[in-house]
Amino acid sequence: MGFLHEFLQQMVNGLSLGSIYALLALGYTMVYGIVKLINFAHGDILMLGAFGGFFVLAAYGVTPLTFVLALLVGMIVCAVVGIVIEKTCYKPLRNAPRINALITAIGVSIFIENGARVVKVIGPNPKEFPTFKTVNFPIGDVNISQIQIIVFVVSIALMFLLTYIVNHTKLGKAMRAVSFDRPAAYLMGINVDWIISFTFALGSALAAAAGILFASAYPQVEPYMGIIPGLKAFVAAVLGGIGSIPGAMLGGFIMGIAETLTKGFISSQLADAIAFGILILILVVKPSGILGKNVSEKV
Amino acid sequence: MTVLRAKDISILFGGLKAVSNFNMTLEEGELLGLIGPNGAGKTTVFNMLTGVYHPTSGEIEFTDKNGKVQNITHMKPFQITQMGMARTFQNIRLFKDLTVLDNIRIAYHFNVKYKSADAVFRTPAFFKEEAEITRKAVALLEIFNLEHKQAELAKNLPYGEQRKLEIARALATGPKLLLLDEPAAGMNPQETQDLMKLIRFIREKFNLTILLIEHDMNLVMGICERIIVLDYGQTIAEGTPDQVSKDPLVMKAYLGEGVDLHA
Amino acid sequence: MKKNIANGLTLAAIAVVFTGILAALVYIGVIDEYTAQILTLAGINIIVALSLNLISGFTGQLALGHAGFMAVGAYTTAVCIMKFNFPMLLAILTSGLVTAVFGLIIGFPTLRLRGDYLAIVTLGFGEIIRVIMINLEQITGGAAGLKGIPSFTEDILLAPALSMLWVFSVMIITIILMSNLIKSSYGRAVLSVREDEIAANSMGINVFYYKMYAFTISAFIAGVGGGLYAPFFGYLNPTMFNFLKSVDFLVIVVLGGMGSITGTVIAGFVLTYLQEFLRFLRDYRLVIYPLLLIFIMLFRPSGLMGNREISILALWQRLFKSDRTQSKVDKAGERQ
Amino acid sequence: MLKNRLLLAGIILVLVFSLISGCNESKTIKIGTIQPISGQVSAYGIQTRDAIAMAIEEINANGGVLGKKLELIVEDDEASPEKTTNAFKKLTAKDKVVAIIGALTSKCTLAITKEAQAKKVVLITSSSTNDTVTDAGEFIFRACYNDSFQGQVNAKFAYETLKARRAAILYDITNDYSKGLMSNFKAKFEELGGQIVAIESYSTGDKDFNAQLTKIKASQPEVLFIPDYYSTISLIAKQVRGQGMTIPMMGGDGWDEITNNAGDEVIGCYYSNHYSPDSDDEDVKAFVTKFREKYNITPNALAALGYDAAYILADAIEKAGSLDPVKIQQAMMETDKKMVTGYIRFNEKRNPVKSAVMLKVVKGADGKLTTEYAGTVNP
Repeated sequence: MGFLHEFLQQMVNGLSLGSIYALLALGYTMVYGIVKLINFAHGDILMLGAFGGFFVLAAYGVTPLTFVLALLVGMIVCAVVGIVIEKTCYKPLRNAPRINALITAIGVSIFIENGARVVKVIGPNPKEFPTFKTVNFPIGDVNISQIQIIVFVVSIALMFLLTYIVNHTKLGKAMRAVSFDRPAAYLMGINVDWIISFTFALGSALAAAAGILFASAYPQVEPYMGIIPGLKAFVAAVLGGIGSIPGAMLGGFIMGIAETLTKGFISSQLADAIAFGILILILVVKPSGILGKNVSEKV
Repeated sequence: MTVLRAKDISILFGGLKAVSNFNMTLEEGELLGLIGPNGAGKTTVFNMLTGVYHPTSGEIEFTDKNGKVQNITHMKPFQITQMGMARTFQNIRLFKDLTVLDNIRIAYHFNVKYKSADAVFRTPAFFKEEAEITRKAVALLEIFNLEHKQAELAKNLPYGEQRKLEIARALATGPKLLLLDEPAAGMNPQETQDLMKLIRFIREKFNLTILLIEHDMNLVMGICERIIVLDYGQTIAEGTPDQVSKDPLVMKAYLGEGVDLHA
Repeated sequence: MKKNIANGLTLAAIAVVFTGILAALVYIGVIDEYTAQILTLAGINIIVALSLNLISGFTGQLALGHAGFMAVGAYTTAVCIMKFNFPMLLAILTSGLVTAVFGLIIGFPTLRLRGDYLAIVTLGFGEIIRVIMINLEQITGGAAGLKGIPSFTEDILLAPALSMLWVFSVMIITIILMSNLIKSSYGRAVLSVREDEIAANSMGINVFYYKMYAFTISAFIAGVGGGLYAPFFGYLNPTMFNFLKSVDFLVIVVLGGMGSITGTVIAGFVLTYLQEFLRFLRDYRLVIYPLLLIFIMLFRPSGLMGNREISILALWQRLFKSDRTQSKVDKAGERQ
Repeated sequence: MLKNRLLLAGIILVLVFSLISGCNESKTIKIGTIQPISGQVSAYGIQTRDAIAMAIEEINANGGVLGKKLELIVEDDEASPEKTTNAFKKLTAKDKVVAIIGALTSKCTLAITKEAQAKKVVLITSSSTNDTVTDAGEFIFRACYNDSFQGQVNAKFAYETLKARRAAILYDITNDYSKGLMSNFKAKFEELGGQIVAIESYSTGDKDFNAQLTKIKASQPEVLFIPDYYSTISLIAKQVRGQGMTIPMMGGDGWDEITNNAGDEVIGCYYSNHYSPDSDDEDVKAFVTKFREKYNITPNALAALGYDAAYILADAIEKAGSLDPVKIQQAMMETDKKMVTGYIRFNEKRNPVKSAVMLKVVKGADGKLTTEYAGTVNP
C-alpha cells in the first residue's frame, strides 16, 4: 500500500472522526454565541447521550429502526438534561463574574462524569456498545466501513437540519437576535430565557447524536469518554471561529483530519498535542477563528 | 494650544458605519460638550479617542503632558492614559469589590517608582512611597467629600457618590484632558447642580481641558463653551450653546420639529 | 513604618517558632509520621493553591493546569538533584524559574484574549505536559515513573520532621511574600485587572502585562510547590499530575475564597485532611467535590473567607492586648 | 466573641488530641493491604482485597499464625501513588502493621518500595509486574511474574507455537505495564529470529486506533501483540477486524476477563495468564468454588494472586516464629509451595519462579466466549 493509498485511507478515517467533532463543536459554538460561556460539561453530555443510546440498543438489539430510536431517545434525554443544567446552574450566574460561571461549568462537568461512575446502571467499567456488524466497502485499497458512512451521513443530515432551524425558522431568528444583542432582543419581546434554554437543548441534542455516533464507531461507553472529544471539539469551535455555525463544522472536519494524519504520518503521541498546538496557533494568529468575526466588548 | 485633534475618523461595526468622518479640535482649557440623540455615536467617539476602539480610518493626535504631539490612533487605552488623558464611563466602571481608597490608589500605579521586590521584601522605599500615595489619595478624596468613606467598598456607595468617585479616580491619573461620559446620568436636579459646581471647580483647580458627553441639557448648556452635535455618526452642528440650540437640524434630530432646547 | 517592620518581624518570629515546634514534635514522635505526612502534604497543596489563587482569585483568570506546572517543577527538581547534584535549595529555586518560563510561554498567546481561553489552554497544557513527561523517558523515566529521588535527608528517622520543616518554611515564606505583594501598588494593579479590565486599562494599567506578571509569578510558586513535592515523595509519575489534581487545587481556592490567602490556607488543611478522612465514602467522594464547587458558586461565591483575611497580628492583639481580662477568662475556660 | 474563642480553643484541643492519640499493644498480628478500592481500577482492587480477606479468614479459622489471629487493615489508594504513600505511612506509623500486601499497580508500589526497604517492612505485591519493583531491596517481594517474563512468554509462544515470523505491536505508551511487555516481546521475538514489522502506540483513553492500524495493516504482520487491559482490547479488536485484518491477536494477563467483555472479534486470540479459573487443578477448584460462594463472582487472576500473597506472607510469619521483619524476610525467601497460581519459589530478586499459562479465546458450547488451554511456557 503506497503513500497515496494510506493518505486516502487516513482522510476517510479523518472525515468520519471530523464529522463527530463538528457535531459536538456546534453545541459549544451555539452556547458560546448566546451566553458567552464555555460549557465544559458539553463533552459529558456526549457521554450521557451515548449511554442513552446504549440502553435502547442493549434492550432492543441493533437494527436500523432501533438505531434511529436510540438516536431519538439519546437526543431527547440530553436536550432535557441540557435545559436542566442551564436552568439550575448557569442561569443564576448569568450576571455573576465570568470566572464563577466557568468554575460552575467545570463543577457540572466533573459532577456528571463522577456521578455516572457511582450510578449503578452506568458504573466505572467500560461497557461494550452494541453496534452494527462491520461491513467494509473497499474502493481500491481504501477501506470504507458502513459505520463510517453512517456517521458521516447522519452528521451531515443533522448539520443541515440545524442550519435550516437557525437560518429559516422563527426560532432561529430569535436565537440569532439574542446572540447579537440580548437586551435588545428582550426589548423586542423575545423570551430570552426560553431561547437560551432552547439553544442548550439543541446543542445537547447534537452532542447526544455525536455521542451515539462516536460510540458506534468506537463501540465502548464509559463515564469519562466525553472529555477528550469535548476538548477537541472545543478547539474545533475556536478554530472555526467561536460563535459561527459554519465555522464549527469546518473546524470539526479540520480537527478530525489533522488528528488522523498526525497519527498516521507523524506520531500517535502527538495527536493531542497537535490539537492544542492548533489552538495556540489560532489564538496567536487569528483569535477570531477562520470564519469568526472580530467582536469587541461593549463599553 | 490644541490638546486633541481628531482628523476624519470613521469606524465600521460589521459593515455599519457607526461614526463617519468625525473632526474635532480641542483647545487647552476648553470645556467642550458632545451631544446627540441615543445611538448617535458619542460613546463610540469617546472610545476611539481613549483607545478602546481603533478607528477604521482617520487619525487622532494628542498633545501629551510634556507638550509633545503624539499620534494616538492605534495606541492602547493605558498608554493614552499615561500621556495625560483620563475618562469616566457611561455605566460606572468602578473596581466594585475594592475600597474607595484603593480605587484611587490604583490610578497612581503607573507612576510608582518602587519595584515589585521592594513590595515583596518591604524595603523602606516601599513604605515611603506607599505613604505618599495614600496621602495624595486621601487629599483627593477630601475634595470630593469622600474621605470619610475611604474604607468602604466602592459598590456600597450611593449612586451619586459612585459617580463622584469615578471622576476622582480619573483625576488621580493626573490628566490634562478629562473625558466625562454622561456624568449626570441618573442624578436628580440638585445633584446635577452640585456636579456642575464640582466640574467647574476641578477644572480650575487641576487646570483641565474637559470633553463632556451629556444628555442633561441644563448641564451642557450651563457649563460648556462649545458644543458638537452628532447624529447618525456625523457632525450636524458645532458652535456655542446658543448657536447650537437654535440650529434647526439639531432640533429636528434631537426631538423632532419645534422643540426649544432651553425648555 | 517602624511599627510595620516590627510587626513583620514579630510575625516571622512566630512563624519560625511555630514551625520549629511542630517539626520537633514530629521528630520526638509526639506527632506520628502519618499525621506529619498529611500535614506536610497539606503544606505543599497550600503552596500550589496559593499560586492558583494569585492568578484565579486575585487576577480573575481561571487556570486549570496547575498540576502541570507542579509537574514541571517536580521533574526539574528531581533532575537537578539526580543528574546535576544541585543542592536542594538551588534545585527548588531552579524549578520555580523553569516553571515560570513555561508560564511565560503559555501566557503570552492566551492572556491577551478573554479569560476563557486561558482555562482551556492551561487545561490542554496540563495534559500535554503529561504526554511530554511520558515521552522524555531518558529524563523522566516515562510511564514507569522516576524513582529514587533523594529526600531532604537520607536519615529515615529525621526525614518526616525535616520534610515538614522545609515545606512549612517555604509555605510561610510564600504566604508572607505573597501578601506583601498583594498589599502593594503592584497587588492593587493585579486586583484592578480582576475587577474590570476596561476600567483598569483606562487607569493606565497595562492589563496584559499584569496578567502575565501574575501568571508568571503563579507559575513560579506552583513550580516551587512541585519542587518540594519531588523530594518529599521520592517518586514521580506523570499520572500524579492529572487534571483532577488541578481541580483539587481549584476546590481549595474556591472553598477558601477566591482572593483570600487565609482562606486558601484554612481550606488547604481542611481538604487535605478530609481527603484522608472521607475515604470511607469511596467513589461518592468524587461527587462531593464538584457539588461543592457548584454550590459554592451558586450560593456563596465568596467561599469561606470571601476576599477577607485573618491577620495573625490583629488576632494576637485582640486576644492579648486590647482586652486582657477577657482573654484570661477564655484561657480559664480552655483549661477545664 | 467568647463563643468564637471557645470554639477556636475546642478545635485546637481536638486537633492536639487527634495528633497525640497513641496506640497500644494488640493481641492480633496486623497485616496491612493497600488496594485501589475506588478510582479507575477499583474493580481489580476490590477483588484482590476480597481474596486477601478470604485467605486471612481461612487462616484465622485454622488457628491463626503464631497462636494469634491475623487482622487485615485495608487502605484505599485510588491507584494514585501519592495516596499509596499516605496509606503506607498510616499503616506503618499509626497501625504498626507487621507486613504489607500491595500495592496493586506498579506505579503505586514503586512509590513505596524505597521507604519499605529503608524501614524494613516486608512488602509483597500481588500484581505489580513492572520489572523494577523488587529492585529496592530484599524486603520487597511479589507474587506474580514480571513483565519481562510475560513478554518473553508471548514472544516464544508466537514464534514457536504459532510459527509466526512477522509480528506487529500496538501498545499504550502512557502505561508502563504495556510498555514493559512491548519491549520484552520485541527483544525476545527478534532474538528468536522473528521480525517486528511495525510498532505503533497510543495513549490511555484513546478510542480511535484506525490510523495506527492502517499502518500496521500495511506492514503485513502474521500476528499482532497488544499488551493492554481488556477494556481497550475489546475496542481495538473491533477496529482490527473492521480494517479487514484476520490475523490472531495476543496479549498478557491484562486480557484476563476478555471473554466477558468483548465480542466475537477476539475469537482465536491468545493471552498469557497467571491461572485459568477453568483449570482442573484441585487448589484452583477449591479457591474458585469458595470465592464464588462468598462473593458471587468468578475470581480473576488478580484475586488469585492476592489470595496466594496472603498465604505466602502468613506461612512466612509462622515459619519465622516471630514478628521480626528480618526473620520474616528470611522465611519468605524459603517459600516453596504449590499454590493457586502455581508452584512458588522466589529467585534472588524475590520474583516467583513459575510457569505461565497460554489461553486461547474460543466460542463455548453455550455460544458465549470462553478460554481453552493452549500451552504452558516455562521460565
